[in-house]
Amino acid sequence: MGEQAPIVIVLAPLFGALLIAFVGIRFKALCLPVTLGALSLSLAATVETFRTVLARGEFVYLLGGWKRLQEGDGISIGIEYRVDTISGLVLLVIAAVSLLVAIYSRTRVVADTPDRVPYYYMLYLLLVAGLAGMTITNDAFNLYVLLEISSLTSYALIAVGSRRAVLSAFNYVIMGTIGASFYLLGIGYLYIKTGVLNMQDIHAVIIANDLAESPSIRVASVLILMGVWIKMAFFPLHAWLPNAYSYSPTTTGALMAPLVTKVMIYIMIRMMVTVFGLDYSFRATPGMPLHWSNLVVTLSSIAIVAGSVMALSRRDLKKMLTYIIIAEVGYMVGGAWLANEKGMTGAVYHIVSDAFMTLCLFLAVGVIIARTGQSRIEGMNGLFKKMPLTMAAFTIGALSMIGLPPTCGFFSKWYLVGAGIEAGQWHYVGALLFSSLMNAVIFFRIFEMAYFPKEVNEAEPACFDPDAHPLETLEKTPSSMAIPLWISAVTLIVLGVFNYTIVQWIASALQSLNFFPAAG
Amino acid sequence: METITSPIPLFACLASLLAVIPIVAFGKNPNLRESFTFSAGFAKLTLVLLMLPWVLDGKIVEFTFVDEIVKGVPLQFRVDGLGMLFTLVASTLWILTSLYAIGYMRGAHEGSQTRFFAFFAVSLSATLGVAFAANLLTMYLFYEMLSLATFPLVTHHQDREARTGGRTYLTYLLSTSIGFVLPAMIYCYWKSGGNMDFSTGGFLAEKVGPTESLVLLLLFVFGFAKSGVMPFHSWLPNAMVAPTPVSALLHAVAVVKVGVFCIIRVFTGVFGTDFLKTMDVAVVISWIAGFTVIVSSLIALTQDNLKRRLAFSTIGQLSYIVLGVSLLSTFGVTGSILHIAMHACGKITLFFCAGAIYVAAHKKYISELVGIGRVMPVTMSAFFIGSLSVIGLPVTGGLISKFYLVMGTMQAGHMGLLAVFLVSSILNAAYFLPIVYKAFLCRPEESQFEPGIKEAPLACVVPLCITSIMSVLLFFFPGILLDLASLITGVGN
Amino acid sequence: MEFFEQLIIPKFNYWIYVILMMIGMRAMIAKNNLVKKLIGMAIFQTAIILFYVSIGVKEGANIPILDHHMMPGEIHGGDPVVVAEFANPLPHVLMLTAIVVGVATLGLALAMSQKIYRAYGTLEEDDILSQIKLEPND
Amino acid sequence: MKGLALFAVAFTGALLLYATGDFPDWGSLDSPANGGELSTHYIKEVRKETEVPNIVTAVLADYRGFDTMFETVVVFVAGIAIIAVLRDFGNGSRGYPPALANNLPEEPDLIVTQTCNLVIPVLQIFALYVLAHGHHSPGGGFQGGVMLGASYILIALANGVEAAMKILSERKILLMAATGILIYSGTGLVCLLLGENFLDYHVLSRILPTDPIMARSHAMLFVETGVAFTVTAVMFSIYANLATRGTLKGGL
Repeated sequence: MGEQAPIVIVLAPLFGALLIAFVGIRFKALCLPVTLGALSLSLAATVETFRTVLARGEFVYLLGGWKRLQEGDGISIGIEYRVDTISGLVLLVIAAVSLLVAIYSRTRVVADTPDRVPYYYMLYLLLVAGLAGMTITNDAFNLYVLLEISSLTSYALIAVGSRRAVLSAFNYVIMGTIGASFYLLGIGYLYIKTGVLNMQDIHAVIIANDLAESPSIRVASVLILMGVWIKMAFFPLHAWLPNAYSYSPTTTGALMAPLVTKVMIYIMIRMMVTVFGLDYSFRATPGMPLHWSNLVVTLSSIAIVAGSVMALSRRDLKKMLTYIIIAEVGYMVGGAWLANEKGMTGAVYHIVSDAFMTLCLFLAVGVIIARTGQSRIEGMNGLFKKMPLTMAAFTIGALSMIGLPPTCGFFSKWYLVGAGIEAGQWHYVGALLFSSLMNAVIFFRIFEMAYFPKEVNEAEPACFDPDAHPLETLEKTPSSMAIPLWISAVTLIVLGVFNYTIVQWIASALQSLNFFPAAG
Repeated sequence: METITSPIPLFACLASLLAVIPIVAFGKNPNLRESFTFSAGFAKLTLVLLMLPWVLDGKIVEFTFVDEIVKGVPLQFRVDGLGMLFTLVASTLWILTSLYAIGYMRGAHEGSQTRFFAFFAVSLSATLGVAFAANLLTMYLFYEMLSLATFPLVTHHQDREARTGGRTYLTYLLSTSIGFVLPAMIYCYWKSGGNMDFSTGGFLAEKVGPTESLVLLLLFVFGFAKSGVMPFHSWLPNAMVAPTPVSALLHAVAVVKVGVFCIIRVFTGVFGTDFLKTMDVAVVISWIAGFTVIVSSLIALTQDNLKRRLAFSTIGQLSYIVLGVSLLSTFGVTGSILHIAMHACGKITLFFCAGAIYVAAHKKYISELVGIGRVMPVTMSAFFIGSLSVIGLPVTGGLISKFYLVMGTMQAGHMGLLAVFLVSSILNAAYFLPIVYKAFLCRPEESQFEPGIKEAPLACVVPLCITSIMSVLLFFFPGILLDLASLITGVGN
Repeated sequence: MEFFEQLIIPKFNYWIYVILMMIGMRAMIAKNNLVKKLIGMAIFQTAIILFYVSIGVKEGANIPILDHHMMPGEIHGGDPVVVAEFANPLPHVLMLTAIVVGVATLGLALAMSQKIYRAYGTLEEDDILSQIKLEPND
Repeated sequence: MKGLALFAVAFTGALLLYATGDFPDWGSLDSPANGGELSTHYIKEVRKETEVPNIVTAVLADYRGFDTMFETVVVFVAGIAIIAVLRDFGNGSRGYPPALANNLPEEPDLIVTQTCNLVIPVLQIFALYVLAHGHHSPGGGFQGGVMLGASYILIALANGVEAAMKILSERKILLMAATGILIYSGTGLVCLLLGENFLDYHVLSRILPTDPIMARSHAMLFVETGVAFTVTAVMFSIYANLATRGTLKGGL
C-alpha cells in the first residue's frame, strides 16, 4: 500500500458507501459489516500514512499524477494531498472516532431509524470521507467540495431524527450554507489576487507579490474566518449547534460532536498557518484600532465564558454537552490565536483530546438514553448503582472535561493556560479557569444526582420530548455500546500520559514556522 | 546524595490500589474482603520499611513512570526524608484504621461496605502518591485523585446531610485546586523554564520577585485547601458527616496532612527556604496561619458535636504546621514535620474514641458525655492521652513538636507569633480537658449513662489503645522522626 | 464622477454580485417563511457564481475551447495558442462544482421543508416556534 | 432580530465592496487570475498534455478530476440524503400524519403526453450527444446528465410519477447513481492498481490501445459517462421525491 496510503484514507469510506448502495439496500444486515470494514481499512491507511509522515516529515500525494511545474518547484496544476504530523493526527482522530462510533451504532441505528439503515450508513461513510478529505487536502477549492460533502451528509444525518431534528437541520442548512459560501467567496478573493488555488502556492504568491496589505486579502481572510467560525459554532455564531446535535439520532450526535467542530478548527489553523502565514495572522495591522489576534482571543474568552454559563443552565444532558462544545471551541480558537508556539501546540493537542472527551461523553449519554429512555439530569437518580461501568466511563470523560490529571483534558488546559500566561492574555487564562470550574459544577451536579438515591434528590418528574428519544429501554448495555465507550475512556488517560509524545509530533510540524515573540 | 532507582515506591503506592480488585471481587464475603485490606496494608508497610534504611542513610529512592509528561517534567516518585516520614505515619495508621473500621462499620451496621473499603484503599494510594511525588505536577495529580477518591467516603451515608457535606467538600477542594493551584503551577512552570523538581531546593529560587512570590505563595497556601487554612476551612467540619474511620484516617491524617505536606513542599521544594528568607513575604502566611490557629480554637470551644469540635481543633493544629514552616527557621520546619506525625497519632486517637463512643452509646454530642468515663474507661483514658498530645503536654509526642515550633518562632524572632502559640495552647486545653473531666470526675447521679453500656467492640478499642500508646512512645523515642526531619532541614547530621 | 469611472464602471460586475448576494443573504436571515429563505439561498449562491465567472472574463476572448487546427494530431497541428483569445477556464470548472452544490443543497433543504410542513402544518418560522414553545423541552 | 440581520447584511456588503476597489478591472487580460501561470498553463499546454480541445473539460475531468469526482459524490449524497430525509416508506414513520394523497386527474392529458412522447427521444439523443461531444464542444457529463434526467422528469410530468417509476424504479435509480460514481472512481482505481497515482489516466495506455496522452482523453470520456449516470439518476430521484412528498405515489 505504502505510497498510496493517503488516498486510501478517503477512498475506503467512499467505496464502502458504494458497496452499501449495491448490496446493502437488499441485504440490510450487510450494512454495518461493510461500514466497519471500510472504516478499518481507512484507519489502517491512516496509521500507515502517519508512520510515513513521522519518518519523512511530510507526505505529498499527487492526484492524477500532475506534478508541480518547473520540475516540482513551481505551482501546482492539479490537486495534491499533503500530510504533516498535525493533519496526520487529525486524520487519526477522524478514523479512530468514526470506527468507534460505527461499532457503537450497531443497535442504535436500527432503533433510531429502522427503515433507512442503508441510507444512514451511506451518509455516515461519506461524512467520514468528507472530513478526512478536508483534513488531508492541500487545495483550497478541493477543501470546499469536501466541506460541502460533509455538510450535506451531516444535514441529512441530523434530519433523519425527530421532527425537532428536521427543524434544527434546516437552520443548520441556512447557517452552514452561509458559512460555506463565505469560505468559497474568500477563496475567490484569494484567487482573484493570486491566480492559484493550491494553499502553499497562494501563500507563496502573497509573499512574492507583497499582497498581505491589500484589501482583497484582508477581506478574504475575514470571509474565510467567518465561514469556518460559523461551521465550528464559534460563540456568537453558534446558534445552530445545540439543537442540531441534541435532537439528532444518538449515533449522529456521537459522530458529529467530536469531529465536525474539531475538523473546522483544524481548517482554521491550516488557513492561518499555510495560506495566510503566521506573520500575516499575528502581526498588528497598521490602521486597525485593535490588534488582530488580541481581538480574536478576546472573542474566544467571551465564547468560553458564555458557553460555560449556557451549559450550566441546561437540564438536559445532551444539550448541556453541546454548550460545552461551544466553550471548548473557544479554547481552541483562542489558543490558536495566542500568537505563540505553545498556544498553537495547545490548540492542536486540544483538537485531539477534545475529540475523545466529547466522544466519551456523548457515547456515555447515548448509553444512558438507551437504558433510561431519557436524558434529563433529573432522571439520573441512582445511576451509579444501576450502571456503574457506564458511569465510571462518564466520570473519566467528565474529569477530563474539568481538566483533572492524568486525563488529556488536564494537559490541553496545561498548554493553553501556559500559553495564555506567556502571551500575557490574562482574560483568556481567567476564562479557561472559569470554564474548568463551571464544568466542575456542571458535572458534579450530575454525579451527585447519579450517586444519591432518588429520595435525597427530590427529583422533579422527568418530562421529555416523546419523539426525541426511543421510549423502549434496554435491559442491559449491549457490548457493542460498552466497548467503544470504554475504549474512548481509556484513550483519554492514554492521551494524557503520553501527551508529550503527541506534543512533540505537533512541534515537529510547527518547527518550520518561525514563531516570533508575541507583540504587546 | 546517592540515588537508588527502584520500583519499590511504585509497589508501595500500588499495593492498596491493586487491593481494590479483590476487595470488589469478594465483596460478598466480608471476612475475605477485609483480609485483602489487611494484606495490602501489611504489604505496604513492609515495602515502606524496606526503604526506610536507605532513606535514613541519606539516599534517595526514585522511580520514573514517564520520562517527560510535559517538557522537562517527568512523572516521577522520589522518596526523601519528608515523604518517608509521612508515608510511615500514613501506612502504619492505615492498618490500625482498617482494624478499627471493621469494628466500627459492623458495629454501626453501615451499608455499602465494599465500596467503602475500596475507596479507602484508593485514597491511601493517592496519599502515598503525594508523599512520594518528585515534582509539583506529580503531586498535583495525586492531590486531585485524593479529592475525588474521598468523595464517596465522605458521602457514605447517601442521605441529605451527606449530600450537603459532600457538596461543600468538593466545592472547596476542587475550586481552590483548579482556581488557585493550577494557574500558580503553570506560572511556576513557565517562570522556571520548564523545571518543577523538588530536589533542587527550590526550583523557583532567584527566578521570581517578592510580589510574585507573595502572590504565588498565597495561591498555593489557599489552593491546597486540604490544609484548612482560613478562610478555606469549612469543608472540614462539613466532611464530618462521614463514618468515623474516614474522619479518623482521612481528616486527621491522610487528607489534611496531604494539604500541609503540599504546603511544606511548596516552601522547601518550590521556593526553597533560603530563597524565601531573602524576602520578607512568608510572614504574611505566618500571620494568616496564626489567625487560623486562634480563631479555629475559639470556634472549637463553641461546638457541642464532638466530631465537629475535633474538626476545628484539627484546623488549628494544621495551621501550626503551616505556621511552623512559614517561619523558615530550621527549628520551625523541623517542628512542622514532626507535628505531622505527632498530631496524627494524637488526633486519630481522639477520632477513634469519638467513633467508639458512637458505636457503643450512640452519642454524638459533648453535652451527653457526662460520666461516660465510668462505663467506657479504656476509651476515655485513651481520649485523655490523645488530648494531652494535641494540647502539647507531657508525656506525649505533642510536646516535642510544639517545643520545636516554639523554638522556631524564637529563632525567627517573631514574638507576636509566640503569643499565638501560648494562647492557642490554653484554648486547646480549654476545649479538651473539660470533656475528660466531666467524663470521669462527675458525681454518680450526674452520669447520663446506664451501667448496661459497655465498651465498643474489641476491634474498635484495640486500635485506639495502640495509637494512644504510640503517642506516648513518640515522646520517649522521637529519634527516627527527628532523623528524617533533619534530612530535610539539613541539621543534626 | 471619478468615483464612477474608477470604481464602478470597470468593476460593475462585482457591484452587481455584491448587491445580489446581499439580497439573498437578507432573505436567508430575516425572512419568516422557510421557502423564502431557500429562495434567498439560491440567489445568494448564484451571486457567488456570478462573481467567479466574472473573474474569468477576458475582454475580446472566446470560449475556452481550442480550434482543431491547434491540436497536434490534426493536419495543421501545432498552430500557436494565443492565451488572450481564450477565456480563463478555471472559474468555469470551479463554478460547475458550485452549481452542483447549490442544487444539492437546495434539493435537500426543500425536502426538509416538506418534512417540516408535514410535522408542523406550516412553513412560517414564528408559527413553528410558537408550536415548539408549547412542547416540553429543555 | 430584523435590525441585526440588516446590520449583518450591510456590514458584509460594505466589506465586500471595500475589497472590490482593489480588484483588477473586469475583463482585464493580465489580472493574476487570467494572466497567471496556472490559467496560462491550462490554455497553452492542454493540447500537449491531454489532446482535449475543450479546456474546461480537460481541467474538470483531468487536472482537477479529483474535485469532479467528489462533485459527483455531492450529487449522489443529495440523492440519498433526500431519500433518507423525506422518503416515506409507508409504515407511517413515527408519528407523522401520513403524507397527503395526491389528487390526480383521472386521465393524463392527451396533448401533453403526445408532445412529450415526441420530445423525449430527441431530448435523450441530444443529451447523449452533449455527453459524448463534451471533449470538443460545450458539454460533458453534468450537462448531458441533467438533460437525460430532464427527459425522465418530462415522462413523470406527462404520465405521472408512477408511470415514470416503472421505467426507472427507485432501486434502479440508486444502482445507477452508485454505478456512475463507481465508473468514475473505478477509473481512478484502475490507475492506482496499475501502479500509478489515483486518477493518473496516462497509465491506462497499458490496457487501452492508445498512447498515454490519448489515454487521458479516453479516460475523460469514461469519467464523464460516470458523471452522467449519477446526475441522471439523482435529478430524477430528487424530482420524484419532492413532487410526491416522499411517497413516490401519484404525481403532480
